[in-house]
Amino acid sequence: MLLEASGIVKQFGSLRAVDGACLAIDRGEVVGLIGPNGAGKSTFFNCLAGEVRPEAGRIIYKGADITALSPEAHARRGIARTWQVPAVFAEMPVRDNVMVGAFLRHHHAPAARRKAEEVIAFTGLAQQAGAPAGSLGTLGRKRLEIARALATEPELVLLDEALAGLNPTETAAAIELVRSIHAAGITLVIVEHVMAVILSLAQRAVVFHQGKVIAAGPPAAVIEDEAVIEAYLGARFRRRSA
Amino acid sequence: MKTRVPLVLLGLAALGLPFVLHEVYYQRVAALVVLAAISASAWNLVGGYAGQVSVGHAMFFGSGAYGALLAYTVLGWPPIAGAPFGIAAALLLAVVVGLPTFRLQGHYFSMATIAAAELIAIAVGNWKLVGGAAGLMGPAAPRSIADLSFRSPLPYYYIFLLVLTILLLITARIERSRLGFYLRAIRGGERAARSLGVPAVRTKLAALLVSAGFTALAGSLYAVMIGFVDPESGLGLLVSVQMVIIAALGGAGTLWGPLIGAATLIPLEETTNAFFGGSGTGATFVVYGAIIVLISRFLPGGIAELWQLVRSRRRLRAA
Amino acid sequence: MILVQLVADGLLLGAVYALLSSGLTLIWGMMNVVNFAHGDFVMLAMYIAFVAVTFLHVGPAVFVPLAALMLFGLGVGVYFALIRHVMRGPMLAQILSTFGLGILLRYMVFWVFSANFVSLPNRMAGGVLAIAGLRLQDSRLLAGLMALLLTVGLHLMLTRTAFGSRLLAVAEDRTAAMLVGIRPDAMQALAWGIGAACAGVAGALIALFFYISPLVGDSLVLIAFVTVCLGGFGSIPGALVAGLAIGVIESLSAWFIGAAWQDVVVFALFLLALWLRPQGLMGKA
Amino acid sequence: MTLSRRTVLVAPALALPAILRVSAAHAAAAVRIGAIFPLTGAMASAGDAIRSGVELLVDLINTANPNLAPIPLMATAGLPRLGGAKVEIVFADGQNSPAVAQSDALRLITQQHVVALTGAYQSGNTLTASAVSERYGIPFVNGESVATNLTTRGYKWFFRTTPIGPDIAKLYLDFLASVQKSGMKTSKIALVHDTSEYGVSVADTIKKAAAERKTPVALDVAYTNGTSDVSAQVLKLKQAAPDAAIFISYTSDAILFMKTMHVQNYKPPILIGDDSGFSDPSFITTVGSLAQGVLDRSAFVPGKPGSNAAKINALYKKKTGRELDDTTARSMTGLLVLCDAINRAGSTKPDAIRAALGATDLMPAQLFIGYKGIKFNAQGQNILASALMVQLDGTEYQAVWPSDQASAKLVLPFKGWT
Repeated sequence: MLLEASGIVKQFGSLRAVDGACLAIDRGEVVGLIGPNGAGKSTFFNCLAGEVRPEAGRIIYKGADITALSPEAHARRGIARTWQVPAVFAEMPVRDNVMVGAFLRHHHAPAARRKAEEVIAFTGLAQQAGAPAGSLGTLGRKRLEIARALATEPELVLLDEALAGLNPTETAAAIELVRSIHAAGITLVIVEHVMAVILSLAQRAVVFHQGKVIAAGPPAAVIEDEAVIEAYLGARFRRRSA
Repeated sequence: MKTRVPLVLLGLAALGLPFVLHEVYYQRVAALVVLAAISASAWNLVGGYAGQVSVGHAMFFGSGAYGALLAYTVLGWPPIAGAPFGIAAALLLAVVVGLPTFRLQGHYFSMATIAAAELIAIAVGNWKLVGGAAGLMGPAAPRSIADLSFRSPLPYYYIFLLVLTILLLITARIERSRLGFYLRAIRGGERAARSLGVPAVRTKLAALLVSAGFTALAGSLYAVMIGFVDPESGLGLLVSVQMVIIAALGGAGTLWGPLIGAATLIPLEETTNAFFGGSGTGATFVVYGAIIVLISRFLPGGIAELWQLVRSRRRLRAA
Repeated sequence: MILVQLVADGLLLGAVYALLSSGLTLIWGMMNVVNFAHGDFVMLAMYIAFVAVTFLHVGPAVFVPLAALMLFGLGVGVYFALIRHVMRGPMLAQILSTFGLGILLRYMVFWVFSANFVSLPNRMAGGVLAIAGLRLQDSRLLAGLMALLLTVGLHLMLTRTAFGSRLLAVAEDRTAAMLVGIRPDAMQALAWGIGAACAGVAGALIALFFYISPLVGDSLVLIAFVTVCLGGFGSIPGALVAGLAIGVIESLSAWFIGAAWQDVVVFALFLLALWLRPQGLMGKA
Repeated sequence: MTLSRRTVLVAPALALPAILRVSAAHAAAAVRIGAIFPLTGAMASAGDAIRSGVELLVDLINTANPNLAPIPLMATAGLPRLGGAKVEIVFADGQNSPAVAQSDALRLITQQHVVALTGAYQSGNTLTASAVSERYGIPFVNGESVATNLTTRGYKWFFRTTPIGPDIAKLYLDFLASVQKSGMKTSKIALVHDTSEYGVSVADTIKKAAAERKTPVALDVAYTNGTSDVSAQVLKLKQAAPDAAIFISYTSDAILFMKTMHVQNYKPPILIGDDSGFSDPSFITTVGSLAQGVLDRSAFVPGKPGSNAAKINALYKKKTGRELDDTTARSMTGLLVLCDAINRAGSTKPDAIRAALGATDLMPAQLFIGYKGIKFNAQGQNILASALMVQLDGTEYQAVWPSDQASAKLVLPFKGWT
């Protein structure tokens, strides 16, 4: 067991965004978090990343309680994330963006630079390495986010809609990238709207509804689940597959 | 290393400048340029690289200035011997003020730093033990060379130049190190930076400590040269604003920006004051204000942007 | 009794702060731009009032709208000539430009009117309303009333009108607003115009009971910045509440602790408040 | 590339001397004196008034004005002992900054080659500017800064003509004692002052002197200069109901106090303003109608028609449209003493001017200000400096105490507004 979250509760004002959600992730898994807008999957995701501190529940990572730790402590322990709206450092060159991540494990600039170059090559950003991150397009920014996260040499990467807003060709390329990350032995949690992505990438899908996990299992099985279809997937999935 | 040549030339020009400017008044202006460049460069670490726009750096400057002159008035020491006290006080202030305010974002941080600095300025103005509103005076006449009281501005110029060089070397070092990358990452987006393992508060505090220390040293040097400090000239809002303006005008978050800003703004201030000051019309500040507006309008990234424009245009032509 | 008078004076002073802050917080909230020239906008309005009274012999019924109108024009002009361009730059460029603009305005007035203090004739300050031992100056009551009206008016404009929702849409997301057919430039220019017009109303009213000089903005505006920040940037009701609170705190601390320390009390409480609520009293998190 | 980087950095600094040299045009044979005053910033209103006064005085020195004959240098054109050389004033703006005032002093001495300096209004500015003149051995005559430590620095080249703190405290306490003798109670004194160097230092000397006379100050109200409201301060006065209130305030606050006292309908029986804010002509034009009968410490009163002071005041009024205020008159007196010394020295050599300054001995009749004369002690302080109490009647201050110098009768209690 790499990570185990149990009984997570997070309240925003009168809205209970996450209401006792549980999730366990094994080393080497690719887990997809799905659910309609407002189902609480993003808040849950942010709890896993340390960005949001839950009011109740525990998150155990590699045997240690990380529930109350800061985002930077999560990064140090090997949990990296990307952002739904890309949060690249626009004024810095692509290479320097990645170096910020690389500095986590390599304290000296030359080593960090070597690590960054390696990750940049792996993510296919070599062409743009010297350009300011602000000049990148959507795909470039998403790649850069992933590259930055990988540069921290994580064991677990949390991808927040890393593929949203891409066209079909770009999506295919991005799926390839995620596959190769998984192939490199990194555990992945993906929040995604696009079901095709979950179907082709995830080994297990976890469905959120009203702050709770209502179903979990192989994606193909989950989407057949009557409860899931009724609660949420029905209309949307039919429209997408049509 | 092709960048070494201009650096050496710049260094030589700085060392030789007084031989070109052989009139003492220009030498004084040169010394004031270097002094302003020190405090603006120090501010730049926090305000420029880390993007935390402090408008309260006068509290550190004032610590240094008061430290120096208190050492003289209370202990009878040469003022410069009080610099370590001033720096120590500034470091303490940096921790006390920095830790709670660093959790504020953007303009809230700026306003909080203004309030903290004003609070200190008023308190010092009402506090007789540190001179109160009347301020503190340096030695009326030099007792020994250690008082650093010179008729010529040249010794000050070279002392300031030495400090500035050290600060620029440290800044250049930081710029290329992990700390420098982390500072720029925080400017680029604090949440994203933290998710990459950047310890935001500790990083900002580290930058603030270096910044506060050098700002205090600039304050001590100011007090030694001017021989007087009062709450307004040492701790006033304009002292902070001057640092912000100089760094922003030259190019915040760049190594040379504050220096360019100081080399532009201080001679501009002195020239307009020399030309128009006596007229009593306020033309000094009409010109001064107009130039600041024009630069911000056409070069929002500071004068350093001009250099980048030239460079990119040249690259275009080469391509 | 003294206490009641102190609180009343504090509330009237607080209303002045709220009045000064209304335009500032609008611009701040709509565009995330700090207008460091705001105090000088107020100063300009005071001189407009002075010139109108001295040369045209008119009363507040004329010079308050006049100042609002002229400042509106100035605000729109400043937006197109300056702010539109610096907004694309970093936050520092905005500080630099409005700070420079403030100096420029201040010393242009200085050039024309000299540094001397002037004042509207004392009769313009109106009488004194004496009720139950309380003594309140008519012109200050008028300023307080206008502060309330402006606050309510601006708040309603932002929350209840189509124009307000367009303004907020631009503030939220410029590109998205453009996609639904809103012209951000026109909206933001109007925001600047309205913000400056608020400074115009504030200046013209304050001129009734305050002195006028080219540097008068300095003594008024720092607390206005604190007010806006304490209220939460962009929160118009917040500025009113914060202004009134600061006014009462100043008045009471001047009495109980000493006027020399009243600003220390205000700044200290302000820092404490920010520490507890980093987004201001009524700001959005 | 190397060229452009260097140019960007160094060009502004190199261009400076070329720009500045243009301004250093020399006028032949004139005696140049540097005058540093705050011509911009928060103190500019005072600096502006002084500037006009200095210009007037220099005009009078440079032309023959026999009708002002008792005043030195008036009857002749220019400085007679220097072959009628004209006096030329080079103004500099000290702003509100001791560092700027110091730069000004250096620039005036080394670039404009002034033979002496005067100024610089704020005590801090005077302190730093005179430190430069001391290092360069150039005489510096100050006519208006009151900080005591200016003349305790052991400086050889610094002279001051104005009365300072202890003189002022003595004046007030003597005045109040004499009023008490006439039957009005004056034992309960309130001090209202700002927390500037000026406000605090004058308040402290008064407090000390009052304590020594066993009539300690009953109420001490300190506030910050440039405040936006003084209601609480006025309420404090109103509640304490002192016999006499002494205000040590700059112009903006003085105006605000009068307006607020009017609103609160509070009039202390004796209201004394300590010069500065209350002497500013702006004070009279803005709130004069609310301050009828306010007493002011002043060394200058226009006095009876035909007196030196009345004539100078008339000339000033003709030039500026305003009454000559005390601070300006004190600054003018400092400059007059300096010009007189240069003339007596018969030379522009610093040592000669300094010797002549040291030997200064002017009689009251030679002045247009109410000093008992001008005579410097070893520290450079004028030991004959003094002031009187004046009272506002209409738009003019009249001398009311001491009675031998009075031009009008003291009217008490304070009338304020009608």
